[in-house]
Amino acid sequence: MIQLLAFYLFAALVIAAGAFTILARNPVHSVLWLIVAFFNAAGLMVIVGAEFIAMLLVIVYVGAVAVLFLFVVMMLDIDFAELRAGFIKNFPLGILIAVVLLAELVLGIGAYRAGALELGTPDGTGASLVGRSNIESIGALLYGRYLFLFETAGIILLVALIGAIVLTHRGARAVRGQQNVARQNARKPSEATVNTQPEVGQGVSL
Amino acid sequence: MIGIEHYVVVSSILFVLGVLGIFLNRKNVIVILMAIELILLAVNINLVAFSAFLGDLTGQIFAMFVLTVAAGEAAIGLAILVIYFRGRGTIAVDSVDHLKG
Amino acid sequence: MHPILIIVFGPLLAAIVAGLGNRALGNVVAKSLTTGALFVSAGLSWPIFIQYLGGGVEAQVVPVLKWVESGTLTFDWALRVDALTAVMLVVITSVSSLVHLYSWGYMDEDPDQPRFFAYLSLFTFAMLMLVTADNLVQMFFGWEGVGLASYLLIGFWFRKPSASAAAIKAFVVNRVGDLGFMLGIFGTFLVFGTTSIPAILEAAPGMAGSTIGFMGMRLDTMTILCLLLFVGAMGKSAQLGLHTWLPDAMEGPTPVSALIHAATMVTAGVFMVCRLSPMFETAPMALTFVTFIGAATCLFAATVGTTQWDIKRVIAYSTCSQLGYMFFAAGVGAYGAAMFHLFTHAFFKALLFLGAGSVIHAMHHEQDMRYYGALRKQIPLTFYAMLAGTLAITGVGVLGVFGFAGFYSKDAILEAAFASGSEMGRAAFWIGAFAALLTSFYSWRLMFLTFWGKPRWAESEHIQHAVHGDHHDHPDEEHAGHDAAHQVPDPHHAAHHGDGTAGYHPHESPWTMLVPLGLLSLGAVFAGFVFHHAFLEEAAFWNGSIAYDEHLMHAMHEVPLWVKLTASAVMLLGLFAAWRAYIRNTAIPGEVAAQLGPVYRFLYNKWYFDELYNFVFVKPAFWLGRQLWQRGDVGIIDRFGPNGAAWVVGKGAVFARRVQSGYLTSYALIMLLGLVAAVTWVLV
Amino acid sequence: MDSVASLQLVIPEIVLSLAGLALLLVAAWAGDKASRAISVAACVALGAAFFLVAPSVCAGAAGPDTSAFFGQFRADAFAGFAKLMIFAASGAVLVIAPTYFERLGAMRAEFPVLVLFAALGMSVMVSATDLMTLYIGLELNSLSAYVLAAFLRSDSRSAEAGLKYFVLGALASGILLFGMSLTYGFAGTTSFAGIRASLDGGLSMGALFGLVFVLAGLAFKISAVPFHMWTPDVYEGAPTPVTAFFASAPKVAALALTARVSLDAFGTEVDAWRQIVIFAALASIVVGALGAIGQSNIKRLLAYSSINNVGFILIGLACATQAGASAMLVYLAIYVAMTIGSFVAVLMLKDENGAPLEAISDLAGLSRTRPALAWALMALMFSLAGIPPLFGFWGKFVVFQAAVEADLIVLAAIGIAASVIGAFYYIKIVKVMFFDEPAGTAHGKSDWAHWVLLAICAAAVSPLGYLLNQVLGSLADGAAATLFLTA
Amino acid sequence: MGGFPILSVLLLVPMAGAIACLFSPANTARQIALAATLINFALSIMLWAQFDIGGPQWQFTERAEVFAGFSYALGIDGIALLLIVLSTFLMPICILASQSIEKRVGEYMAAFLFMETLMIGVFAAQDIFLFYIMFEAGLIPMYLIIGVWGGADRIYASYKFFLYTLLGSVLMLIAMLWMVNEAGTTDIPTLMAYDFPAGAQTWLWLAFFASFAVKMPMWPVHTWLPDAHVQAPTAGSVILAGVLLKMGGYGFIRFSLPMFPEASAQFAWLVYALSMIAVVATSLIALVQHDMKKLIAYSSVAHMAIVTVGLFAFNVQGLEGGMMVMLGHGLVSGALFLCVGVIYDRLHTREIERYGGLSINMPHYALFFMLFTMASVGLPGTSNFVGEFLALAGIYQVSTWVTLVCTTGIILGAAYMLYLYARVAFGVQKHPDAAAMPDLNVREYVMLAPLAAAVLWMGVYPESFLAPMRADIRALEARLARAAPEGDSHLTAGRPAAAAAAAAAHEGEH
Repeated sequence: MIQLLAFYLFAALVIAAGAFTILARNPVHSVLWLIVAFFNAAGLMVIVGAEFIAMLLVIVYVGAVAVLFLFVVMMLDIDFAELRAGFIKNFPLGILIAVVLLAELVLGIGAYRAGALELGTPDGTGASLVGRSNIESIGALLYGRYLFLFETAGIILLVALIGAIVLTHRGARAVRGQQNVARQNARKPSEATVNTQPEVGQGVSL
Repeated sequence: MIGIEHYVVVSSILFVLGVLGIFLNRKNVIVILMAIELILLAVNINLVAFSAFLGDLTGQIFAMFVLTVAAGEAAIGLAILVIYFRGRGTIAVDSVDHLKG
Repeated sequence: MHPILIIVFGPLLAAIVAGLGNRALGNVVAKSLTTGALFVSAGLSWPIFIQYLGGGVEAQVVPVLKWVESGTLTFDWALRVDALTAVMLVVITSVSSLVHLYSWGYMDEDPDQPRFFAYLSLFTFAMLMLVTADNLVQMFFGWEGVGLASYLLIGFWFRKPSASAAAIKAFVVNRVGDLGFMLGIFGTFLVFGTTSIPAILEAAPGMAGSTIGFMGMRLDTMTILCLLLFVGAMGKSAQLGLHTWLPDAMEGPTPVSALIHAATMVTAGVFMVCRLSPMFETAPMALTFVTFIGAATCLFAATVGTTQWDIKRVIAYSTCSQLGYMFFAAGVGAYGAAMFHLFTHAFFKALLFLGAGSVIHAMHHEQDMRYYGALRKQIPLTFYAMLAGTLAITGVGVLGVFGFAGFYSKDAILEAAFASGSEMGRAAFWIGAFAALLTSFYSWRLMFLTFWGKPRWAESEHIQHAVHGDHHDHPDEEHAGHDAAHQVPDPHHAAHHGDGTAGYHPHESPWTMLVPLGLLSLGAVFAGFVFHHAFLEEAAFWNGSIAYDEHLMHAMHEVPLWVKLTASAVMLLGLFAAWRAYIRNTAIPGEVAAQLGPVYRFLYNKWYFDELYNFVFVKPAFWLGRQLWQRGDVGIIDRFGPNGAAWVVGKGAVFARRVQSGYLTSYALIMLLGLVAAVTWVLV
Repeated sequence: MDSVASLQLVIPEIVLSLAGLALLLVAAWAGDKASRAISVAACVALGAAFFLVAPSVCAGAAGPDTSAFFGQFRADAFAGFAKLMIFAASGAVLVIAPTYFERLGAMRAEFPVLVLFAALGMSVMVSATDLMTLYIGLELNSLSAYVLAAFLRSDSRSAEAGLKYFVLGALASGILLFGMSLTYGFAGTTSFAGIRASLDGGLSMGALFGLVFVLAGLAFKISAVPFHMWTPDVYEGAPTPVTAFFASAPKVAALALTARVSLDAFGTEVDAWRQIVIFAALASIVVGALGAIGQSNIKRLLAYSSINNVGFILIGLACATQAGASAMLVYLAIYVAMTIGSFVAVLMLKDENGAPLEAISDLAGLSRTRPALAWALMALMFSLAGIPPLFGFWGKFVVFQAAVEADLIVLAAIGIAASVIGAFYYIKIVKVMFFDEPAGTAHGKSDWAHWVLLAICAAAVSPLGYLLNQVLGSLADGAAATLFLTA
Repeated sequence: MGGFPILSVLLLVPMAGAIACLFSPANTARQIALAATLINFALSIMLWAQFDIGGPQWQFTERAEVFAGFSYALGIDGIALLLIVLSTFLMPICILASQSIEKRVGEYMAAFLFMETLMIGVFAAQDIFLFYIMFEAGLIPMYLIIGVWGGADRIYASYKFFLYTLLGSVLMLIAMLWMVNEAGTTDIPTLMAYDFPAGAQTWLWLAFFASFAVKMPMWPVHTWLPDAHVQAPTAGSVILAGVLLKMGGYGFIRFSLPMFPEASAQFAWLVYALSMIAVVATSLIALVQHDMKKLIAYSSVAHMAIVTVGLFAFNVQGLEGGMMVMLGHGLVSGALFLCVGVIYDRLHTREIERYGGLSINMPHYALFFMLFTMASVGLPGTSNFVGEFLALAGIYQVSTWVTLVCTTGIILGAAYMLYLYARVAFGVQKHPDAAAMPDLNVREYVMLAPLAAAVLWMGVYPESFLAPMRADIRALEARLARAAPEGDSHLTAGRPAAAAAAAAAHEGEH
């Protein structure tokens, strides 16, 4: 019963938090709502017994990703007032499509029919080790059967690392005021100047 | 125990929310990145739930990889966002339209 | 080597040498070469003819070269000589050689003489190929070849727009006839499996009564074949409906008119009908049609001839009318008579044309008879030659004693028509008789206007030019079309000014022109008397080369006397009428014309055939061409085809680019749309 | 399956990753000055990997068992064939890139390393026989690609390209992952063989959704309509060598992967996905062609051209036969040559200052100012248009042959008719180069490496290419056969 | 036939010449091109001389399995032989006609030589895909020829030419693929004897028809031709009219008819209808043209319509007639375009009204022009007559209606051609610049005289041309016999008594 209550609680919260994430005016709020969503998702995972993943979710997401988001949001120092302007043009169509997709997913997969889902049958290669905890079983699989993927995932992280650095790192030569002749040569008039024909009294936005 | 279909419904809703977040958002690219995280979260819920109901840990392993990749993705996404902001001075979604046609 | 080879190919070689050599060769060489070749041909032709005259000589075929072998359709170049061919050979080579000679004088001032003589010889070659054809396709070759030569010669003075227009007209109208000819050949091949003339003629009786599908109809085989072939003959022989080119063809130099448009080419149709006479004999309905067309043309052309002022046009319509005689002779089965008239006609008509040419030459290229008069004494030799021709064409003669050429041949035709017994034959007889009256009238009218009366030369621009030393740069500014400028003609208007000579002295033509006139006069006078027996009475002469109807011959002898006298009677009547109107009281023509205004104009304007054709065919063709081009090709096919497709693609491209708006959200939306669509697709 | 055997099968990948790691160290140590040397070293590594892969391709279906790591990875001839193309294309990109970046002062030593890792990712992708391997490989490639797209970080167009690519790519991988999660759930396994076995008994709705989502995610990678929207923008904005890279190697990898997923994992459910693939194929052909018309930027035009070409390749996939798969590989091989050649030619277009030219109008009169370049580009364009006797025709030929053999005649007819629209803009390029008066903007010389690459590509697409038919055909047949070994 | 691979050499010589031309300066390129085409012409004469009339159907066969999927298989029958000779004959003339080209001579000559290789390849190919490759590849050089060296509106014309013909032929490729899949061979002779199911024939025929009809061109897909002709340089027009159009007719003979006899019979009405419209409509259109080349282009459409009705007559006369019209038209229309080119080189306009009275200052020119005009009109004794006569005789056995309508072409043809001639060569010299034009020079003589000779030769002794293809046409007719449509003439027997005589006469003929 508690399990049931917990499920509905987490489920409701994760959905609500998700909705607020995308609806919040302020991106900082969005990040915070995202964190709420992660926490509740972790709760959902705990219910089905996947403690390790739940933990990871909190640690990786809340601890790293969400903070990173927050960091960037703060760093970019965006003029939030300006961002509020403008309403969504394809809003109705977008909503419609989303609803259709959801309906199809729910109806199509048959998820609304409790207990009627016919899942596949696992081949047993990924079964939990008898008498071991979730984390132990995962560890055994990860470093045994899925070693190759694990290593490759490491390279992914390495690439992410390189990428982030390559893109954002400003080397010593790129300090302000230093002239780059080649780049100046490469500049084209089309990039440097914009021809506009403003209406009378409209002004030019830069 | 809660039926697997509940989890699927929840993840579906989260997935659709994430999708909505992408194309209903014209304000801020960062929110789009968050919406993507929501999608990945939905996937993870799915994977973990299936894993549990199948009694097969592969799903959880998969979820781990998804987490890993998601972290990397977030890093790179944010990096790109940063250089984009440096260049254009804005991250409004509407402004990302210099390349078109 | 068979002489026929030299007869036929000599002129071709001469034409090629003279034509390619052109000015480099020099006038004299070219002229001598071509004329020489023609005289050789003529010299070789007469013995052949005389040989056949003896009767009973078999036909000979001289193979030349393989031409086409396509499945069962085979035809080769071969020269066939039989009595019919022999007649044509002498006609062609004689008239042609004389015309060549005549042209020495007539074309003396022309800068393009080698070209002219080359064309003439080329024509002769083609004509000879036509008459020596052993199969229908070679006949068609000659048929088209003479058409080409005719085109070239009519357009010889190509600087004149009217000449080049007349040339095109001649070719195109002939092509209408050729359409029928070609279909006829195809049909013949289909029916008989061959185009060889002897084989067809042999098999033709077997096909009588059979039927064949044509244009969705079921028709009598032989009738439809003969009709189709006859359409070809109509075109070439300027029969009613397809005659319009012949008067215009007078744009060519006069020797050309004499050779091609009087003596030889236009008779090709008659020749063809005679050549295929066994075939026509199996198709009575076709023969009726031939008779009808012949009679109608005979009448039509005669009526028009009475009103024309241009001397060459009068003779041209006269030709047309005489061809009508030949056709209705053939139509009633008197092929011998038709050929005989063809034969005599060649001489006197060539004579008349060359005489007219001599007159024109003398009158400084004036062709309008209203500006002639009193030339009898100025150019006496020409006058006598013309007189001989007129006597021949009007058929002067005393029954049983002597007659000029036309007397025998025309009488024979009228008798045959009467004797044929068919209704159409009887009608043709009366029409022919009436046409003979008109023939007499307009022939004498021509004579009287030209050689009698007072000089009316002063009115002529040509004469004026000549007198005032205002010589033309080129002699080819010969204008045939004065009529259009003088809608209400008044021929006597000119006579009131002084003596009407304007101080001009016409001079007789050089000997090169007079010799042919003399020789042809001999033909006009004696050809009928000498040859009528052979042509009309002797089956052995023809020896199967034409269908010879013994019964008809007997019937011709049996016709009542009044029938035999009709021709002479109407001739005298016509002579009298012409004398009344143009010698005795020159006011009559004007009055008659005024009183019968519409009828006169109808006749004067040649029954409005040109206008009708212009309205029905020429203008719509151009209009349709423009419509099909601008509206059809450009307006519909291109617009909705390639340009339309390009437009659609262009619009699609614009749309595709618009969808590619650059906005992340729309991209995402479209991806989602695709996803949902795919999901929906698999769900449904 | 002992891990030593498995490791032997992934030697090319190991070579690549070790080289990447080592070069990363060098890069960190020596800095950007060494970037040329690193590029050369990376090329050598790719070359080594190329020759390590080659034997497996030659072996074809007759080779030994190639399954590694508990069925997560398969180094069969099919994968090998794709890898050859991937490594070759990546190498070519490394050859042309330094000149371009150095001129802009943006050459970084990390560039070759990223390309190496991307190649590694693709290599893993095409060998994937497990959804997880697929995902890992795909993301390794994608993350590198995002970075590469935005590599000219000071150029806002490059950053925009990176951003668009990233956002849409992430959305696509989200869709893909969601599909994989469903597939996992309803098949009970992530291995292709397992999925195949599980689906054999019938396709549940959940698995069907999984299938659709997976295909949609992959469609993004191969930029099939309607998941192509990113392509023109990213191709235009990304640095030209990177665009060349995107248009070649990842396309090969993604298509090979798609083929393997469709034909292996979902090989029993052809009827379920064939209609979708057919639609995507035709839509790609048409949209690619239409979009290209009216472009003024060559890179953008080539982007649409790549969409167009993907349509033709998908026709091969729609056949779902061995011949179809073989045709895909042949087409891909030719396509790689054409696309690399085209981009090399574009890179060789420079104004008097050496600045790159990208506008089609800059090509005007090229046949007179730089005839060799113009002739080569003409050959490439006609080849892309599929006009014989250029070798591009052969690609279309084999694809349509496969389609006809698979009784997809209507598809083939529509597809080939739509190809005429595509011909329009290819011949427009030729028109600009040959018919128009010189614009006077294109100048300068190009270095020998570019010439060599261009010459190789032009020779490959020239009629001489037909001499390759035999070897290309037999290799592709053998490779395609391995794909159907499990079937 | 082993030994010397003459067909390959025929392909190689111009190819080598083309490559040499690409890298040569203008004058050298001209000489190389002339030499290459002359060598090829000499080779093709050798080919003709060695061709064993009445020997095996396919001669000079070469086969090399160089390519997977199709093979490098060459070989010719009489039909292909004649078309090859036509191509090689026209090529040196084209090169001569191009001496006035000053712009990018090397590339120009190269394009023409490539064109020659491809043309010969089309006619010599024994492999269906090799044929297709050659057939399609011709688009490229022609596109360049029109686009680079063409007239003012060359871009539109070149696009139209390219895309029109490409669209026409792509469907053919699908059909070929299907056929090869069905029959299991790419060998044309084998396919020609293969009986495809009747239902499939319909679609295959239509696919091939789409290609060949555009190439011919048949109404209403002919509109690319006037544009292409008008804009192309003289030699381009010559090749286009002389050889390229013939590929369509060759396609009908080689593919549509023998491979799909039933479908051909089934769609004969379509061919007839389009041809009839073409004859009348395009002739009328030609009548109102102001542009010489356009006029001749439209006349080509009308002439090619005669080819199609001839080919679809399903009998020997029709087939041989169709072939003869193709050959004759190749010479004559080529010659006419050269005639236009001669005066275009002098006055740089194709406007008919700008000329007039050329017989005065250019008598030799006028003579040649007259000859070709007359040949175009189909005067007996010239090349076109034999073909038109046979073709129409052939179709008469099938349908009198079609014959009647198509035969009106001889009237209309005469009208527009003579009208053209009159406006150009006759009349007074209205324009002083036109009046000052010199007569033919030696080069132009050398161009026109062989054509004139060939035109007359073909008209007088067509046996030279009929003999090589006789056996092939007969074989084709035998193949078509089972599908040949019944004629609408249905001759009934005559009177019984006379019938025997007729039969005897008939017997005597054979």
